[in-house]
Amino acid sequence: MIDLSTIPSPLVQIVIGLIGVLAFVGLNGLVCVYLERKVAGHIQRRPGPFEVGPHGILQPLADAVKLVAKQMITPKGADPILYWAAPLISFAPAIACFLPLPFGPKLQNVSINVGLILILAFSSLNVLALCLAGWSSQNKWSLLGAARDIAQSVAYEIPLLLSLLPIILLTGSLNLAEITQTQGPWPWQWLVVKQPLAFIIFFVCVFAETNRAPFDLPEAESELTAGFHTEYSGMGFGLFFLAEYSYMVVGCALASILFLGGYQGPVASGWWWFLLKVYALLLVMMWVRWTYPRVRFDQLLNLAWKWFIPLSLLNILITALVVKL
Amino acid sequence: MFDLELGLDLSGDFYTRHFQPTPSEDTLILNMGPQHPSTHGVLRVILEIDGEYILRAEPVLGYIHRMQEKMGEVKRYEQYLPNMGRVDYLHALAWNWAYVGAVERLMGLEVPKRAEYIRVITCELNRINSHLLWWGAYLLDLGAFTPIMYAFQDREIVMDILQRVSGSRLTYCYYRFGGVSQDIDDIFIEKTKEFCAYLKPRLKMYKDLVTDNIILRKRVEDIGIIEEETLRKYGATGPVLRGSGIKYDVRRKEPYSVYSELDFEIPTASSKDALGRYLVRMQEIEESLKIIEQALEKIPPGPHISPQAPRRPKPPRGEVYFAVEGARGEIGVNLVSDGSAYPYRVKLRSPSFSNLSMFPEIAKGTLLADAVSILGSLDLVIPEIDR
Amino acid sequence: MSKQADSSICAYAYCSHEQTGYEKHFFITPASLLQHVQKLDELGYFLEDITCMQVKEGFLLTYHFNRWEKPGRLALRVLVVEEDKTIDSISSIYPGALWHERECYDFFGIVFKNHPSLIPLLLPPEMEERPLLKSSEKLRDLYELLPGCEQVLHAPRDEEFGQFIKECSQKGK
Amino acid sequence: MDKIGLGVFLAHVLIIVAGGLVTVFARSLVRALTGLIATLFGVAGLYFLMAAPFIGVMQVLIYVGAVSILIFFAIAFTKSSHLGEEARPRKQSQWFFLLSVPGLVIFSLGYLLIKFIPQGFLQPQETQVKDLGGFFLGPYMLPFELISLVLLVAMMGAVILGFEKKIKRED
Repeated sequence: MIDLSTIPSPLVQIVIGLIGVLAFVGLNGLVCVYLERKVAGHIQRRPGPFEVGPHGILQPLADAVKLVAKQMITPKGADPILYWAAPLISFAPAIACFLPLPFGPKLQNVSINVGLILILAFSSLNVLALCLAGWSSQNKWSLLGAARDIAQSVAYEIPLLLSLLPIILLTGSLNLAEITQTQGPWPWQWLVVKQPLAFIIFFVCVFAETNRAPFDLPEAESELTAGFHTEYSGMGFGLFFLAEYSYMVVGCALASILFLGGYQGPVASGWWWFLLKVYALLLVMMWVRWTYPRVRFDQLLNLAWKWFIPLSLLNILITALVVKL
Repeated sequence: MFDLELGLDLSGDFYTRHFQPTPSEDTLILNMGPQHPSTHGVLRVILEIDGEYILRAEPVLGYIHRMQEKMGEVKRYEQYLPNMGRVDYLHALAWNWAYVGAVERLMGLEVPKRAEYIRVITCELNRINSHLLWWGAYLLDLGAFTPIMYAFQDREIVMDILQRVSGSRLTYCYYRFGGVSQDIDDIFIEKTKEFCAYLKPRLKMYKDLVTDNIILRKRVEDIGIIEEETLRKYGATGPVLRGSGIKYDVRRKEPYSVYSELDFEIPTASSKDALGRYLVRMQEIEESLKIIEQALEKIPPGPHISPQAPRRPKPPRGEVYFAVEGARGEIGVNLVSDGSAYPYRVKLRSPSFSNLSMFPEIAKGTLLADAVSILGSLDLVIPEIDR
Repeated sequence: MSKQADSSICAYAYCSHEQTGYEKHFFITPASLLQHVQKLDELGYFLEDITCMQVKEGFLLTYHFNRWEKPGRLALRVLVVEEDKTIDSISSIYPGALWHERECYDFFGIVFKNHPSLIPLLLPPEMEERPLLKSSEKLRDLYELLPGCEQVLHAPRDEEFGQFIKECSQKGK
Repeated sequence: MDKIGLGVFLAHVLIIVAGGLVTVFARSLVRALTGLIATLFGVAGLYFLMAAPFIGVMQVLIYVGAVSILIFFAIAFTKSSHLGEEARPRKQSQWFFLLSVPGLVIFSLGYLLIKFIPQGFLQPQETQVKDLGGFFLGPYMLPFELISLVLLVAMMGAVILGFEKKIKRED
């Protein structure tokens, strides 16, 4: 790992950082695919991939080769420009979301003062990509998937933002590195102890925002065949897939920075603690996916509007009172 | 293709054009199937939806139609027997039994006691298999991936047991006119007893893990309520009927074979919803285990096939109806013989056919996700509907 | 072995469940079908299925009814002649008959009057032929198949059914 | 550094103008919306260039992430025939109105801006988020609250419209 702060020009720093992020995103995609399949396999009492390489470790590579080699089909009657722009719009902001993340004490690409909001803003672009994909596919299932996605994302963005406000109130900063530093290395110094409710609401909202089961309604395969990406083949689908895993990592990274002390940990703080926390949370997401049935659409929205929003507002009120008094 | 004057969409095939609704701005015609993950095979449902609310649902059948009834007329009685395993591939032995039973009734053929018990054991094992698969597939419809893997693990044991006696794993052709094709042995009995002991704690686990899960409960409670009147008018049978609290089971109401000698309950649920049908099926697995255990105790020695059993039956003239309780409901075979080696007419009464015909009525006004849940709770096997 | 060949069990209303699977048979006229089905509906029967069979005399339609409370499979039989292959649809009373009737229309070409959408159910819509029709050398007489009922052609036994309904209502179902 | 700044500025202007042209001339409404989103993005980039990252990020979050999604919702779920009135070629008078009114606005605004150019900084200075918050709750309290009132009214209107639809379905 290079100490990024030693590189003089900020522009060069950003370029190197971008390359690093791209490499991380690609590698993370492979690791996540492997993890997901292994987790699913072990939860379902089967070994998971086992043929390609030792313990199937090369399986994600084989998957990637398959996806790249597949023919890219544009459905008849679809809008070709928007149809192929959608996966790119889905994937590109995911890269931007990695820029302000402090991976380690000196391992941060852009130390921006509004890092938290930046991530939230760019991750909200995913909705747009999903809508475009659903609309331009000229497929009714895709359209229904897009409609569900809009309602779901708009509903869950509110409690997601509201659940983060208490953190901002407590730390007085939007800079992710600063927020990390206000917490100590030991678990009882982490913000999750002060804000358990906010953590739960935030983590559930991450499930909904990344369309993970049990909130995977936009692509509910037993209802909408495959929702918004029904028509996509090859790398078009691959990019959506990669974007989904990237957003999952971003969500888990935010959760670990804001609530679990980021790169700080007992004994030796550093990027290893950060990755450990992120992947632990990712495993929880996979565990949930392979365990629960899918909720219904109105139940999902009821959960957001009737429970999470009032609860997070209450949480803000209490936090504000405690902070000021 | 869009006819502006009539406001009708002229694209699509015969059925989409035929089911074209009152033209409206807000509704959308949606083709669910024939290749759709939750129609389990090749069922197609044309839906007219407003948002995600279903205004009208119309199943379109025939994608796996094989004209089984015509085949029955052009094949000899014993030649037609293997077809029965293909009508309902999940509860093949019940169809075996229905056809064999009809021919036996037509000929007045006595079946040895041992054969009857073997039939009961194997048929109930097959029923457990069918219900387990339904359980997994239904949860798959509701978005839970894992249970189907557990169900398949259990099914594997049953299939091994049945393979031992019948030679096949899915589309069995095990029963013969006047008995069964092969006697069971000690290993079969031992393995079946082991399976019964193995499945009971598993069922307990499934209850804790899946049935009591709040998300599942919310997805099935008060979904797809079917009233008694609807059930009667459409002729629904099986767990769909019992899930609405009606205690009708062919094994009890019209006892065939040795079921009258066995002690078992007919589980019913009064909630009338998808949960009721779910619970009825889960309890039926337990009852089937009870039946198997009793039958294994009571099974008498003797021949496994009647010595008078003809290899090529030539039943006398006449007509019979033989009903059997399948995993999905009442299976009926209506045979008409003209005294030759070929049946004059074979009519197969399939329970899924009647159960599915209710779907347009119960799906009306529900959400798309609930329609999937309802469709799953009816436990359809499409080859049985199309025949 | 052939207990039935010489008997006339099935020609009359009551027949042995052990031997045929039916409790009762009724031959009725096509014109009275609807009112009889209506009565069965009032008695709480459910429709098991509708089947059809081609014989020399025409088409024998059989409506199977059963009830939940006790075994009592009942067959209503109607003969439709070749020249006029039409009969009333019972779907207004039993909506479950919709599909059974469409199936009969598919396989035999029998037209059900007042059926809301008599279109092919199982066969492809462009298919013209009716697969279950038999060639003339394969056709059998009704009395060959159901021994002892040659007279039903000329005198369907509506009065038997009336008697049965009367008995049922006297017993209070 | 100034040259880089100029280049970045021109690139943003290019995105904004191109997006605007797509918005006006695209035949498909969704493509037009995509053009609009590109324009909004370009504006957000300009805010970044002016060292106002908070405003820029908010522009992305609110306009791109939320408002345009709602516009998309409105477009995608309104059935419009491609043979409708708006699909016909435009008349001469329509071209005139299309060009004259916006042209008038652009030129008068541009003239006023150049004529009465406000006092500014050549080098951008970053305003802290805390100061922004202070402004909202201090000098600009009334406008801020008024805007939230407008939003509240809009939300209530949406709820009422939604209820009407629901009641109609139940009939």
